[in-house]
Amino acid sequence: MQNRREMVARSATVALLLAGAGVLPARAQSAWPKAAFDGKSIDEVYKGLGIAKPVESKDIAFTAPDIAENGAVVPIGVTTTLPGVKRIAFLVEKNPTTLAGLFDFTEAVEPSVKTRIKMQQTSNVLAVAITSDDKVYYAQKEVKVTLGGCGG
Amino acid sequence: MSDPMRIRAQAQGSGAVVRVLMSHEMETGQRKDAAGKTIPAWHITEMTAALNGKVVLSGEWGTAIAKNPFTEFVVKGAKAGDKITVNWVDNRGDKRSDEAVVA
Amino acid sequence: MKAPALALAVSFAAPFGHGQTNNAPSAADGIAQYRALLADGNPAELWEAKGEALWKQKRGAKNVAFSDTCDLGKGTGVVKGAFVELPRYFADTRRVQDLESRLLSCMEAQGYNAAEIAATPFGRGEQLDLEALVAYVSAESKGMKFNLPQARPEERLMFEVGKRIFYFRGGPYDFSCASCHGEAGKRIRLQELPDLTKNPGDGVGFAAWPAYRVSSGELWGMQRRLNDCYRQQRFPFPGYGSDATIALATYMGVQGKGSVSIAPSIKR
Amino acid sequence: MMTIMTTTTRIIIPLAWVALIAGCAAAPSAQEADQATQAIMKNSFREQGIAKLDRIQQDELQQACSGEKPPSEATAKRIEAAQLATVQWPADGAFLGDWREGEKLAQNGRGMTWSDPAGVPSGGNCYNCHQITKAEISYGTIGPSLYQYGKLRGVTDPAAPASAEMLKYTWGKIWNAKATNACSNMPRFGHAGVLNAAQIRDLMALLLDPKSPVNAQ
Repeated sequence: MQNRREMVARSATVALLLAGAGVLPARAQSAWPKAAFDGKSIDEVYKGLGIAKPVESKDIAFTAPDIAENGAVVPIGVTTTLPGVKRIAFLVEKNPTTLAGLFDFTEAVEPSVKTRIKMQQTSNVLAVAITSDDKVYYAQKEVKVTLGGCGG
Repeated sequence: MSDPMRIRAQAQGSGAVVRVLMSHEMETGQRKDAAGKTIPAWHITEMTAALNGKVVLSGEWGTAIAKNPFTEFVVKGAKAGDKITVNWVDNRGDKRSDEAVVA
Repeated sequence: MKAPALALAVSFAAPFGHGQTNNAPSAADGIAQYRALLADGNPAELWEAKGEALWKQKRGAKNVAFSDTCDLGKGTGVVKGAFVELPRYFADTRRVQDLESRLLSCMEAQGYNAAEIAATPFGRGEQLDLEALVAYVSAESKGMKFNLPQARPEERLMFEVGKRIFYFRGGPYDFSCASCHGEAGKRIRLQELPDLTKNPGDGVGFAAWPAYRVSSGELWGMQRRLNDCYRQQRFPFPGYGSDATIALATYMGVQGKGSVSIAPSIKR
Repeated sequence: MMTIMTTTTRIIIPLAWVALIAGCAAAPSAQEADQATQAIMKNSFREQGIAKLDRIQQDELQQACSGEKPPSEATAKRIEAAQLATVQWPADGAFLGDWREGEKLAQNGRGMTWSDPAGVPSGGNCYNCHQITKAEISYGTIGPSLYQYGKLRGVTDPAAPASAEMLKYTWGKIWNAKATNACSNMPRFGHAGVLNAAQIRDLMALLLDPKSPVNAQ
């Protein structure tokens, strides 16, 4: 694996190159990517994030329940053995806006995270991993959202 | 003023497992109040976690992160006594910073 | 965050969504899996922390702290073990009281208007502080077994009244508590219903409340739990801390003798 | 046994009872507990929204079915006969409506709580207690499964004379479940005014129309 210094240097170079080429939106390190969060489809989110269409990867272990008793809280988690993952995005295909959240990893943390999302209805949920050399991979799972209680 | 976070950091193997609970409404902006008026979106937009002052993980969140967010991650090389600091800021500009010591 | 039961490595080592077999899991398995994923990281802990601070804080017109003035049955200021012995009889109020009605009495002693707080809708004003306090007090008995006192005649009377109210049918749907909680192995939609006419076991039924409700993102005490049961029963509104709710709690708590409390838990 | 007393002259507050039995080692007598229950029920509830206090004034059936044990067989039979007499049969003899509307009603658990506004039609609450279609996996088990209800009972043509008895039985069950089972857990949907005749027709279609997913799948 690359050491941290190399990786930072490389990703900075790549980012500069891409920004110069107008491929990457001028996204400051901590700026909230509005275009991606406004996206109403998976493709719009990819466009908003400035990433290519990802390929499915068996090296992303994506944890989500088969059935959620309540769409208000759906526990999900991801961990990956892919090298150099700098960012993981969670997308819910059938939510009003598709992108739920992003996590950015440094070399000081494992490329794994657990969070909880809201789902309006039964949908595919995607974990998209972006590596420091801007390769994109994903894993997905369908989560059924049910009505758990009296319904009143 | 927002309520404090609950941060638990536990040394395990060669690192530390960090679990964070934040107190936040995470209002979607999709709901309507009793009078039929849309309740505006109100959500954490960014969070960061730092080990001994150095940011190790950050997140950018939308309205679909659940209310009272829970986050869990693993910090490599962290040991008992190290300091974990978590920050968040929301779309109204409210912010909060709390810390815990790795146990 | 007490008792950290860390299992991150284990749970990540066996992800549900990866390398799964094609055997479609049953709905019940799916729900069990969902709950297991939620169990770790219960936002109720946010309420516990707030409640602990409130317990120790000097408040009200009298400017006194519960830690110096409030007796939950185990002595002034004692929290540990109090929850699993409530409701019980209190000589100073000459009433059998559950946790929430007792906390109201303690707030009255601080100079608050208890009737006003009891009439405040859930999730507003001082009711928010009560939620935090019930989370804290119940958490201090986590893992302990329910053992409600029944030595006094007042306590036995409340048990008998609670049993009668449990079976009391009314409203346009003819429902009683027993309509849903009178038989084992039943469910509403996918929600299993504990049989509360018997001891439903550790961490089930009475031993699972207060709880963080993910559906509303709020902390519900037993008072709110019972209130919403009565709403769904299409009954009129049971008063906060009313004797009917305390009698029901006494009935359920005595039936659940010996079960381990997991409160505050996390619920759908 | 547990009617709410409408006169206040004999209300004895529980504290007074406690005083009477204090010091006595035995459990309270059934009579003491019954009287304390009446007083406590009366003092503990208030009206809210559309849920008025008359809802805890029990009718004879509710009273008879509020024990730990069911009423005697004779009482049950008497109640069932009285309840059967309340069933209003469809005036035009049309038992079946639209199963699609019936499915919506079966899914809908709203209505008649203190948080429901007045005048809004109630749902049928059916999935809370019954399996109905195969597609809906979130169903309750307090009542029996109704999947393939009509098919299993041989209703292939609801208009055929052979189907008449089953149609009538099912209508009666929905209108007033207590007509066939005095202390049934099921509400008396028609009798209590929870559902109207048109809604019950739609539920009937969901259960008995051969084209309904209940029978077709």
